[in-house]
Amino acid sequence: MKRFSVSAGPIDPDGFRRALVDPSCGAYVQFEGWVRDHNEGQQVLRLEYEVYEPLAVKEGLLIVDEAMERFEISRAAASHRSGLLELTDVAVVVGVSAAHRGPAFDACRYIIDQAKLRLPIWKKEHYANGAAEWVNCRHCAEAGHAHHP
Amino acid sequence: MKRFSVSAGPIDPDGFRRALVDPSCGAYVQFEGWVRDHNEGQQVLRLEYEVYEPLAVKEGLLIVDEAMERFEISRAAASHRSGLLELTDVAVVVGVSAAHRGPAFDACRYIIDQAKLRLPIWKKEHYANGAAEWVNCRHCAEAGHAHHP
Amino acid sequence: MSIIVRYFAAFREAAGLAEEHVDTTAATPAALFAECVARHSALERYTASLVAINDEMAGWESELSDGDEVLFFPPVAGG
Amino acid sequence: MSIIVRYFAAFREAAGLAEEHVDTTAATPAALFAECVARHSALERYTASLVAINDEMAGWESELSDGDEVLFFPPVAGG
Repeated sequence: MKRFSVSAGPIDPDGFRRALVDPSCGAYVQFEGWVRDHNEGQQVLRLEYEVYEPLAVKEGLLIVDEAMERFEISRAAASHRSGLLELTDVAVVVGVSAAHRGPAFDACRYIIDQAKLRLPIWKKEHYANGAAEWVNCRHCAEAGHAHHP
Repeated sequence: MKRFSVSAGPIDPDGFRRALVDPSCGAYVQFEGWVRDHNEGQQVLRLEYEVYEPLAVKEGLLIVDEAMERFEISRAAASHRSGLLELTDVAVVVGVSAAHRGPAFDACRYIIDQAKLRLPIWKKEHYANGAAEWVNCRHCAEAGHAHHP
Repeated sequence: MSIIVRYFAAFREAAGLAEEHVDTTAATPAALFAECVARHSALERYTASLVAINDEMAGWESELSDGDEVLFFPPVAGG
Repeated sequence: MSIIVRYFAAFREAAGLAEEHVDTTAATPAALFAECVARHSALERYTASLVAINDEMAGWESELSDGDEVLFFPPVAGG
């Protein structure tokens, strides 16, 4: 399995976890981002992800490699959707297998946190009132990283 | 789905996650404990879990309820195997869905940490050299909780 | 008073039995366990364990009552 | 020098185009973006964003070279 991929079709979370099974591992942690029905008080009907794939793949691989170096884990991978998604669809999946659970949790969280900050991926929410908006990552803005001047 | 159960047969991790899907949730974290092929330098062939079910179920439900109270999550459940398990079998699964990922990670970790400390479940490892041993939870002993006098 | 003692996993194998009915004046699980160790010396090597009374987790200094069922759990190792 | 500028997502919609070829004396992405905001005022409201040069993430004070392709990314929101 590729350590990071962008998927234009539905993500299969069970196939994903099966590819990370390892007999030397006692712990597996999987994170899934789901399309949820609300955001900031608005009722969300569906989402659209725009991905700049050349750089998303490069940066995604880098993030997974960083996790492999920083934590005592055996396998790690992540995949992110592009295109139109419906409610409860899997937008992103991250899986980490390790001998012990501490590093598996820490590495999984590291990968999703970094992915949200660094991957060139944008989300457009389509609302029940007919409007559609690009979602700003408020946390990123507050964190003040990489502001343009 | 029951919030906590003891399972005499194989755990189906994909069926487990499907039961926790919730359209109000943007995040899902699943922990799985797998039977791994080594422990403390010994080659492990298989495991046996003894579960004192009346109290394991009572305490397991309590742990999940504590997580629901402490963290902003929507759904949580856990299931633990009893009986004989082979390598890579799922020994325990914990799943948490939530609006946001922080509480989902924290609650999932809380549940598995508490489960390992508090559930009346014992593990016997069967080794390649023919021996079999009840595994002491070294961490618990070191933590010094609930020592008998 | 009359107490039912139950042993699990490594305790059961160390004691060589799963359950015994004992007459005791032990006021607490701690005192009761000390009596059990005196009868079954193989129990001695365990340094951390849990106790339950009548299917409720309990402290080692809880008060025992006539007819209680006391469960001695060796160090747990779920997951 | 000659630079290719590419806009993504909200930037593309704000600028009304995905790509433009510009002749500029801007030495850095920060200076170049200021010129872009002057041409496309709707870009102004964005307060945090990322920049890449030739498909490598870059800093706002990196040095631009003739022929570079500069990618302006609005605040990302993966997951």
